Amino acid sequence: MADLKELYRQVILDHYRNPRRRGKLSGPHVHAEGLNPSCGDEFFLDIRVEDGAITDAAIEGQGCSISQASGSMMMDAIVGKTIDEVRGVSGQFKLMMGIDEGEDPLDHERPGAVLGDLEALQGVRKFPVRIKCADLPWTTLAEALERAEV
Amino acid sequence: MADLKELYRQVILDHYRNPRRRGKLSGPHVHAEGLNPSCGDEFFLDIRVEDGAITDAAIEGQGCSISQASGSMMMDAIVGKTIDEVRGVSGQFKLMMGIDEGEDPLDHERPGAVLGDLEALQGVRKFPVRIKCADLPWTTLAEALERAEV
Amino acid sequence: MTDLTHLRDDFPILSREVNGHPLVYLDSAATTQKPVQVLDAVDHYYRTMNANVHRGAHALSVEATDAYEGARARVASFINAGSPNEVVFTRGTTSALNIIAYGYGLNVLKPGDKVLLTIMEHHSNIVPWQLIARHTGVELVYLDLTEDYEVDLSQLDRILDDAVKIITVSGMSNVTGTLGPVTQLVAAAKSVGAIVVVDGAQLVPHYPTDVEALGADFLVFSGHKMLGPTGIGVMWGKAERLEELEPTEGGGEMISDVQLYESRWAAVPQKFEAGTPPIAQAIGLGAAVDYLEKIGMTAVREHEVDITGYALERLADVPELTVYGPSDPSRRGGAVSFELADIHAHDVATILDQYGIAVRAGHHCAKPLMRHLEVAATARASFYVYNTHDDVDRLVDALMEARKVFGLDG
Amino acid sequence: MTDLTHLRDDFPILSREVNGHPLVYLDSAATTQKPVQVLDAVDHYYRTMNANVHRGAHALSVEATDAYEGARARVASFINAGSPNEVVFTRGTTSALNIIAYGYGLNVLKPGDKVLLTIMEHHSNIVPWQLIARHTGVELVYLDLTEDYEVDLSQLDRILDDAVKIITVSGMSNVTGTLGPVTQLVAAAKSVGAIVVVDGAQLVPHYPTDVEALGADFLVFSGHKMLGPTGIGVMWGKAERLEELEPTEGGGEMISDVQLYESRWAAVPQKFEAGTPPIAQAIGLGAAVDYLEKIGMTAVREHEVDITGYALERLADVPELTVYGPSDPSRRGGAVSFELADIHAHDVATILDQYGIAVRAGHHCAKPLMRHLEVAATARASFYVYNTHDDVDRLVDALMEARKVFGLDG
Ligand SMILES: Cc1ncc(COP(=O)(O)O)c(C=O)c1O
Ligand SMILES: Cc1ncc(COP(=O)(O)O)c(C=O)c1O
Repeated sequence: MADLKELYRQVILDHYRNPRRRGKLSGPHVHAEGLNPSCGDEFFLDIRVEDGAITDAAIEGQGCSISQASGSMMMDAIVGKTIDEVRGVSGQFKLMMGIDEGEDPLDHERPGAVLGDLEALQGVRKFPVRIKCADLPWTTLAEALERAEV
Repeated sequence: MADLKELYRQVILDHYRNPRRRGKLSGPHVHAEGLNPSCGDEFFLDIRVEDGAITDAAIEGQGCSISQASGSMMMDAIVGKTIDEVRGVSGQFKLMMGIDEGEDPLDHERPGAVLGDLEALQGVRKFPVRIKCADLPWTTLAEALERAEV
Repeated sequence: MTDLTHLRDDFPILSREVNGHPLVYLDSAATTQKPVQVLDAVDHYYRTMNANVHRGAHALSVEATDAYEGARARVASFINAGSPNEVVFTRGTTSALNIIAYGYGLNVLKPGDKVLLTIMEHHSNIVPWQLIARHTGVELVYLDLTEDYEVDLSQLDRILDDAVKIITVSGMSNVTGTLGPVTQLVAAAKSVGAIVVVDGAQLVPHYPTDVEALGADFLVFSGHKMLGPTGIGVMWGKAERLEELEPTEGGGEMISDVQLYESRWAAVPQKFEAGTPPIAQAIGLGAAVDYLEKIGMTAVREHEVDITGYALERLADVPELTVYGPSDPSRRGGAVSFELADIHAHDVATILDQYGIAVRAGHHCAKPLMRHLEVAATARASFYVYNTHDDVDRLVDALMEARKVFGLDG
Repeated sequence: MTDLTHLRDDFPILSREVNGHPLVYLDSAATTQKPVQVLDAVDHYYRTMNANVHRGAHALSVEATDAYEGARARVASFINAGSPNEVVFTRGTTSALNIIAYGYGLNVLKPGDKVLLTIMEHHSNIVPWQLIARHTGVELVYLDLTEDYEVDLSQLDRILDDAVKIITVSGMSNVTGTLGPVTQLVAAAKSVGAIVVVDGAQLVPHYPTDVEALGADFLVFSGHKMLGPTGIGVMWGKAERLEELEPTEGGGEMISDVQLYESRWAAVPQKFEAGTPPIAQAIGLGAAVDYLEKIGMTAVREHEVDITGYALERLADVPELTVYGPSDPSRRGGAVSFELADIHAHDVATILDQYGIAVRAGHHCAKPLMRHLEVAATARASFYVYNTHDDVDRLVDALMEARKVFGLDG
């Protein structure tokens, strides 16, 4: 089952089992909630935006390995980044997943060079119904950024 | 079209075009209304019951030739008859039409001997959906008799 | 004009006999026949991908969902909807009208508000509003018909005021063939801030329909009257209308969360699709829409104007026959109601049936209109893409026979 | 026990492959597959007698009406109804529950009245009552489940009082397979004069059901979960209940007269069948009922107890697998929900799908129950007449593979 191995790579299972930054933020932050009504996956996100950058973030919720790992990886990819950089990552991610149309941004000679751990989610493309799972944290992030009015 | 000729006999068309006792009764009487919701045929009946007999009757309403002729013929068959006789006619009618199960009561050697003009309605049996039309005045009569508490 | 005769081969039922005669089916306003393309689409669904939709993480469920949502997209493009999300699948026109009536009735309308209808409406566009009136105290107001069987707009100014919240009108009468004055009513509605509901049960199957051009807020129609299966219909609504409309039916699929005492709704259109939807039927409707688009709705309409014109012409030759409906075929649909001498409509239908000709007789679920026309029942011949001039000729011949049966000169 | 393996030949879809493996369909609680007998009945209807029902004076219409009413009679005899008139055709279970909730809710129930439910109900038996509660001020009260996944009746005495007007309960849970305690609730209802509604969506397809023995006032179920088409369901009601229940949907066919401002209803069951009904689908359901009766519902139930027992036995061998539901197969239905180690249900379903095995994952439209069980999602295998021990073996093998994919020892 080559496709399954591609889908459930070790790094995904690691993030699923040991998600980064679980919890809530205290102090000033914006909150957003993502829900996939057809499967029930939930993703709750707190971010703190200061001086045009995401300085802190935390996640809660539950769901499949793909949505939860994607969320955990997102933490690594956005905290400490400027909003512009975050938008860039998000754009690259959506291109990689085929959610937005365009060329695959990944450099296949140098795995991890563009999106880091997130590149492990490539395998999801072969499972179209699961793309929504991988994307859930990112649509939630978009909503949080909108609320933050950045 | 032999079946059609059987269905629309001259005597039926005569009753349809010149129905007996159209109108309403004044003075004491009971009223009943029959409705065939699937086709919209309406049959309104007034009867006067005195000393165990139907001494007067009148009909109104509208509908197809079969229901209207059946009602008009019913007038001839019930006015001036005792309730028991009326019940007898009604029973014979329903046997003839195959509405109630049992042997055909008609004497085919002597047409008209049992039910008079009503026997012209035999042809309706070949048109099962129209049997309801022929029966409408008779179900209305049954309701009127029930109301008259005879 | 495109000749559509070749289409007849797609309809298996048309080669059957009735009472010893080849079937002449003139009851398409009640329900249309189905081409093999539609039957095959339904069968194919059941044989290869049947599963519940929007639910599964398994292949069949994904395929079934794609097919179901694909049908939605096809219907949306057929009526030029802004988005597939504006298309809600319902059980039929009646069901859709009830969703709208209850949705506004139980949640928006107030005592004293008015709903404006026309006297030519089908019971399905009257009774839901009566039920709502009973629960809310809204008032129903009717527009009459003119002598030419057109909706009488001369009274509109008098009737129209701010209390009118909903105007609901048939796009095409199933009795007289009258086209509803949708454009004028949309303009009138705009002036008082009312919404416009179009009962498209007869319109959409027969007339090129573009919801953007139409300008109404809701358009509803039934699959079974446009070559599709029974058990499926459509409620199209403008996106903002569907957002504001509260759902009537509760259940699975229409929620985003259910707590013990309250729930949150799913997004449009799922919000209105409680429970397992008519999946195979939606897919069948998708195939019907494909079939109609292949003919082209302009050709469908042209064929209808032609055959209706021919029918009106031929029927004019039958003595003592009265047609109820506009006389100009280009200003009406193909439902032709008539009365023949003193022969009751049911008797007409029974006699025609003996010649293999299927017409309807009765009040056509439009009793208020029948009262207005002062008839208790009419016979009705109605046409669709598979009907031919030959069908009309056979109708006329049989009507002459009916006269004979009733002792009138032929 | 009767061997049902030969039935598989009747289901065309079962010979298809999914992801390179022969399909193992274990999602029958969501919807069942259809035998050719049902597909043929529907196809035959459309090809030979398609027409609108209860309307025409022409041959097709008569044949269609006979077929439609014949299906009603077959369904009535299948559940041992007192008369075919006690069988109302609806779009499905959800639709039927809404008709009951609105019918009583808008016309009979008063603020302070109570509706008693159980925590294991499907959203379709919760949300309609919530909607009604919003419009009427009735209160919803829930019975819990015991540790053994049975409805907890120990609280019943405390909860039950004269304010309880309706008790509504699932005959069989689509998540845990729990059988609803209908007999006890019917007795309890009698003591306070409440009516009992049974959601038979999972019960009727799987369990011999006799409405007279059941003693409830209403029983509702869906065709698509018992080998029939989508788009059709049944609301059975005791004659006197159907008489007293006000119709919710208004439209054609459900009236005996329509005036401009008020109408009179047709007799039961037409009163509840507004508009053109799902004719072909009812006929398909009739064929499904024939098919089930030919197997015999006792044999259907025996097969289910057998395969559920085998599944529970084999699943017990899979490490770290938790089943949610009663352990005695003779006291439960064949919907088996489970969790496997720390693998999320969707991941389980995706992995099984790669092996051609169709199971469902999620909340199964029963969020209150999921909260009660303290799980966000489960995977669910559910069985029907065409499933075999071999299917269970393939499920178990694939679950062991899932463990490997997630790095757990096989
Ligand atoms: C117990 C139960 N009730 C109600 C329903 C709803 O049935 P439908 O979706 O056919 O309306 C289902 C099926 O999903 C069910 O399992
Ligand atoms: C104008 C019109 N409106 C509504 C309806 C009701 O459609 P349905 O019976 O498919 O719900 C019909 C068809 O009978 C109709 O002709």
